[in-house]
Amino acid sequence: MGSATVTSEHTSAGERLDPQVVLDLHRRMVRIRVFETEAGRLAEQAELPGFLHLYVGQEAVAAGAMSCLRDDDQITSTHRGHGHAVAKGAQFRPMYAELFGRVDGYCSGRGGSMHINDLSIGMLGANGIVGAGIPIAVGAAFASKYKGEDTVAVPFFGDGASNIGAFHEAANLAAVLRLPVVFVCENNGYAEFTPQAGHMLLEDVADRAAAYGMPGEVCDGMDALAVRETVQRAVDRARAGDGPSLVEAKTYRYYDHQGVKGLRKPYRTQEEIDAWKARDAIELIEARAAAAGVVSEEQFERVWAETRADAADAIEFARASPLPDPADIAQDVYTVMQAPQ
Amino acid sequence: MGSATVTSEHTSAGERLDPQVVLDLHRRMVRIRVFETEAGRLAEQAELPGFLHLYVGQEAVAAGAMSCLRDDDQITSTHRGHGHAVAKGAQFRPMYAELFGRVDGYCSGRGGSMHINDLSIGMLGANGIVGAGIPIAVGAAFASKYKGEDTVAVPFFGDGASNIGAFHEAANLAAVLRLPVVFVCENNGYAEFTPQAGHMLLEDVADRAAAYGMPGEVCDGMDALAVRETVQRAVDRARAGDGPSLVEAKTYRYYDHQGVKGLRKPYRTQEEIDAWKARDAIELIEARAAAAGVVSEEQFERVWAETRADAADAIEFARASPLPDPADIAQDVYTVMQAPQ
Amino acid sequence: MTTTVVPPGAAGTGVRELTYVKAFNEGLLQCMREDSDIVVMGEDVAGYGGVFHMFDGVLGEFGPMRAVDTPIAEMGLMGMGVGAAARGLRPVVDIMFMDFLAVCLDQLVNQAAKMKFMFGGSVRVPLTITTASGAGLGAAAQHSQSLEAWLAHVPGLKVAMPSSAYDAKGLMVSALRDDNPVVVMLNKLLLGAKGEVPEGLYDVPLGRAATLRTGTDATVVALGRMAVEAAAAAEELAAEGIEVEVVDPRTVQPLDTETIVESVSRTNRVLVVHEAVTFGGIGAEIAAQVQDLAFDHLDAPVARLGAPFTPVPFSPSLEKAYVPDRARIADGVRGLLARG
Amino acid sequence: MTTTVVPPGAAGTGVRELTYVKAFNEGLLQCMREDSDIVVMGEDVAGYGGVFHMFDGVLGEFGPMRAVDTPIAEMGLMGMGVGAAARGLRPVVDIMFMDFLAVCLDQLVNQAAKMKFMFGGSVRVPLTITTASGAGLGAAAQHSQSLEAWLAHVPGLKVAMPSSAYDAKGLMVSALRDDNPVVVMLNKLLLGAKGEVPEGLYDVPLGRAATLRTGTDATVVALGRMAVEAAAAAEELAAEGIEVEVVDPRTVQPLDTETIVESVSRTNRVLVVHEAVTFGGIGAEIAAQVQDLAFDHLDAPVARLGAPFTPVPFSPSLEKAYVPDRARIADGVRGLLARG
Ligand SMILES: Cc1ncc(C[n+]2csc(CCOP(=O)(O)OP(=O)(O)O)c2C)c(N)n1
Ligand SMILES: Cc1ncc(C[n+]2csc(CCOP(=O)(O)OP(=O)(O)O)c2C)c(N)n1
Ligand SMILES: [Mg+2]
Ligand SMILES: [Mg+2]
Repeated sequence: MGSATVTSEHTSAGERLDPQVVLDLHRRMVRIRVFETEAGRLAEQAELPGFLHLYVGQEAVAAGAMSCLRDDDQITSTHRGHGHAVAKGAQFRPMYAELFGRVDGYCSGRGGSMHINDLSIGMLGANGIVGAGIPIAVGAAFASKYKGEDTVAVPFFGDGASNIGAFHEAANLAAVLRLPVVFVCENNGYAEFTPQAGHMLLEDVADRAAAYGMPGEVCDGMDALAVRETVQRAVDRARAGDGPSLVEAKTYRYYDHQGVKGLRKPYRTQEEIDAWKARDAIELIEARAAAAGVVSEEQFERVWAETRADAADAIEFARASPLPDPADIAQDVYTVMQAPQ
Repeated sequence: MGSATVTSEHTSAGERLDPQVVLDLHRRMVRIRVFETEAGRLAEQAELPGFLHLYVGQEAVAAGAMSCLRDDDQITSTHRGHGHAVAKGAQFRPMYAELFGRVDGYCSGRGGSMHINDLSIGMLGANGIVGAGIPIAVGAAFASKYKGEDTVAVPFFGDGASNIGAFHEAANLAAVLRLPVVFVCENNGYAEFTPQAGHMLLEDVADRAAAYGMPGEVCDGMDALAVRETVQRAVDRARAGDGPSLVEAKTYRYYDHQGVKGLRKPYRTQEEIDAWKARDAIELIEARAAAAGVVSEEQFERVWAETRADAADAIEFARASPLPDPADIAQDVYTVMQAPQ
Repeated sequence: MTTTVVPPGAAGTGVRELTYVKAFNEGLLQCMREDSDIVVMGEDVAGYGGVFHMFDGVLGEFGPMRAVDTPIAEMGLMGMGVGAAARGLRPVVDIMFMDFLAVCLDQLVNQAAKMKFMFGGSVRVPLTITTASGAGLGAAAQHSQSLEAWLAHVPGLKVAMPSSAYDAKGLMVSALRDDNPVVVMLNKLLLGAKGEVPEGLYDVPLGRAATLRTGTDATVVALGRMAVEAAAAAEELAAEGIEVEVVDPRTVQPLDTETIVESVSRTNRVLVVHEAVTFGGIGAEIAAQVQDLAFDHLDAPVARLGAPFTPVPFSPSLEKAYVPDRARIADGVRGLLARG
Repeated sequence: MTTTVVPPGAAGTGVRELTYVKAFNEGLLQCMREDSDIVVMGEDVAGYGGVFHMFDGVLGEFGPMRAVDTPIAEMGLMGMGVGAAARGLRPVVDIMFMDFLAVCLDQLVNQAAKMKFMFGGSVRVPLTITTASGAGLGAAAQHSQSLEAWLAHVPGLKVAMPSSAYDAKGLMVSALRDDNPVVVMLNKLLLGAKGEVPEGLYDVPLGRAATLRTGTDATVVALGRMAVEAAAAAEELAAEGIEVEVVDPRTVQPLDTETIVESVSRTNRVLVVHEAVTFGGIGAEIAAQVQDLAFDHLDAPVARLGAPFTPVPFSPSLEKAYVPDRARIADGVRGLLARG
């Protein structure tokens, strides 16, 4: 891939815009954008320990997909997990607190950026191992089916992750067992610094679905409405008991693979970056809604303002949260069992 | 799968039969059949330690594929590896000696049935881990390319193995690096006791080739000429530097997954077994050659007789070969390095 | 001087002879009757009942949702177990041979074991992994390993190594009831070994060693099948007037250091035996702890007996020399008594 | 009492200060110039030079056939290295973080390590695996582990843990020249640490420990970065009049037991330090060997200092408490001297 010439089913679908849907998608995206931009700033100020894989640029994917899901639907995520968590409904306070490594974080400071989770909203965790969340989501879907629920499980993963064995095994398992899984591949054109053409010969990761006998579909990952529509079809199929699907969203990350600083070696052209930014997902939905006259500029502005305030509050909260007490280090390694009898 | 309704491109190609080719394929198949039948007999007599995964029924695949290869072409094999070794040119004496666990075996008695290898003929080893030989063959192909040779590497694996991550990763690697690999999937319809429909939704494993941007082709794995023709195309492609292919051969094993005894639970019908045996690869080629009048019955009979004599000799040799001396147990764990300077 | 361990619980139920694998199977079936969250998944575990008969009857009694045959895809399978466990099921994931853990270790050690901690405590992973370990069947280097040392080194995991039919059932029951990932290693050569097993449900707590025999001259700490060999060696030594105490830790994570140290404090000599290669084996951990905690009681250094530092060999002549047995254990004890 | 180890070989060449990672890189480049069979393969090792700069310059100097970027497919990648090695190349397979060994261990331990033995000696597997290990970067539980104990327990593997720029180069050179699979663990926190490094090619033999400092009161055996911390602790203790001998095994497989035991026989007390969790760590093996071979010389039990039994925590407050450091090593020595 590497160019922004992905067709969007929705570019001309303005007339069908539902303001509620637009606002929902917009809010999810803005919350991600603000959360990540602030996180990047904090990292540049060296306030955050550890790695930081920012999601900025890909917001439409998380927002579009998550808008199809309920709280009791399950997702698994990746090293680039903040966007998924935020879009699924995670709170800024425990998220920032976790990035700071504080006790009020989602992992009590034990996990950090790559392990944020919130089981109460079906967020089964970011993951530091490429591809590892995929079989875990399949297990979550197994539980859905076993319990007779109509819940679904959605593993998110990158183009690079589609090359690892865990993806292959999980996809085949879900297909054979007809589990309610929607595999969402966020194809941002790169695995770290390796362009897609350097790690696979296919243009579309979605074509890999055929290897498992499941449907695969490509959508414009800069268009939250397109993502939403495509994922919704797959979710409906899964809820109905018709088994898994693979959805590929073509998207782009604005920042470096990790961190925010300039790259030590350029591996993407400025033209490429600019071309993608010209189709920025948030600008796109704002412009389209304005053109269709379904949401006012003020309404959008309010979302930005509220979100910025939320972030400012949460960062303050996180900074004030205590560091974990080293005396508690061995806590939560095991679930302590009741004494027998 | 599970039924013998695979079409054969060659059933009507009798007119083009080359007697040299027929005799070559026939000899390879007979050698496998005799070797395995005798091995089964020895196992029933409890003369052989360990596991025994017999190749009987699938002879056309090894024979057809190996007839396209030179000694310096490389193969990797599976737990069901005797057929590949024999077809590649392995000798009966060290093979039987290895099954007996004797010092004159291909592994000096250290490896047994699942680790038979002969680097001098490009046999890079059977393997006890399903799928593990596949990336190793990709590495062998990398060496071919690196050295500027026109040699190719052929990993053999089963339908069941096509579900494991190592297959996926290796196939993609070979495709991206355009390595001279011919992936040969021997689809015998079962992974142990699980029928194909229970482990994948596809009819043809060959369809998985598309996921890596490589060609995939199905052939009749009971017809050595069909296998030969299909594999030859893929080998030519690989030798020419045009990258990997996937060939699937539909075939069947006559014995149980492991050992020779009756099954504790039937998982295949007698009808299914009989249907496949009715298309026995050796009978097929003998009948076809007879019909075409290119090879005489006596010529075939001579091959059988010679092979039986070879087996009898080799078994005697193996029985007489000493067991490894326990004092040498720590030998060959490491390649001992010369003292520095 | 031989003592029989009388099981707690299982009151009022009869006791029969069962094989090790049948006892394991009985424990599983009984727990599955009590707890509908338990599901079994693995290769040929349903239709075939597992290649070692471990899951006989599960499909018949509980149906295909609770006995799930999977493709050959251990990483996917293990991950499926992790995800299902995180959502409240109690999956049993079968990895046919322990050696195959090498194709799926990530989901066990980087996911299952660490998830609770990484998540700040917000999840439970009640996952049981069953697997067959050990040499002696001529199955060679990739189907014979005892890899408990890898797993015991991983915070978040528990590891059980039953040495008897009684323990095979009781430890499996504990594993199934535990809210953490527990690996139950069945020894392939013990599958058909018979022992007395109560009919009812009982558990053998994880982390409590069994003293298979009391003695005063030396302690042998022996794991898995080696406990059986050690008990036999003790009989042989008793005939020579040497009274050996045999301790079977039963689980290596958690490890019942207390029982071991207490025994060594009385006998003053100890030999640790396992099937795995000696170097870096769990015997090293036991030795390191004992020499620390019983330093003043030791009349000789802690001795270890394991496999030599080679892959498991195929040939019967080599394999026999490879795995420790009662004769070599007895020799080890004699050597221990001669030292110091 | 501080001694400097003067390297053998590298005669006639100058010595400069280089960082650990640059020294490693120099050794690799120099060997690649000498031996055209060496090829580097891994994720972002070519175009990007490796995320830790380990492979800077390789693509530029040797081109894309000897610097190969691969998809994210560690099992495939490791297997590709095994196959290429079996056919006479000398591949360097980079596994970015040591934790990721869990996704490809089969090719390392069931294939590379066992192949020669299983094949009856008919093959060589001259494979070098490079990987970054260790905590301290806030990289949390899946990017910080030190898993040398797993590997050292596997017959057929060698494992090097350089603690200095000098060793990073010399051990890498030895790994590249070795005909067996060798895992070279670079410590992430040491990558930028500077040290004196000869310009020419030299090797540090696998299996020979370095005595970083001589002393009479106690021995500290410390691995990888812990050797640096131990040397610093020794300085601190020297100010108190406690003279500590610091031994860095440099490789854990093979392990230079001789040097360790010789040292302990003189100092009579020993503390073993590593980053990995104590339980089941390689310190257990060292302790087990030392208490056996130096039993009569020990005035106190062999002491061990490693990480507590938890996954590597993220928060700086916890991570700092997790990894042993000079202060805790010094305390450990003081405790050791107080015992016995
Ligand atoms: C098993 C494994 N291999 C390698 C890595 C290092 N790594 C982290 S992210 C990444 C690239 C992932 O690419 P992709 O899946 O496309 O996701 P993206 O970063 O583009 O969102 C790599 C190689 C890892 N974390 N886990
Ligand atoms: C990683 C791994 N998982 C499971 C097994 C056990 N096993 C050995 S052969 C086999 C079935 C293989 O099926 P297939 O690939 O179709 O080959 P076939 O036996 O039919 O020739 C299984 C599950 C193994 N050896 N390795
Ligand atoms: Mg990507
Ligand atoms: Mg098959």
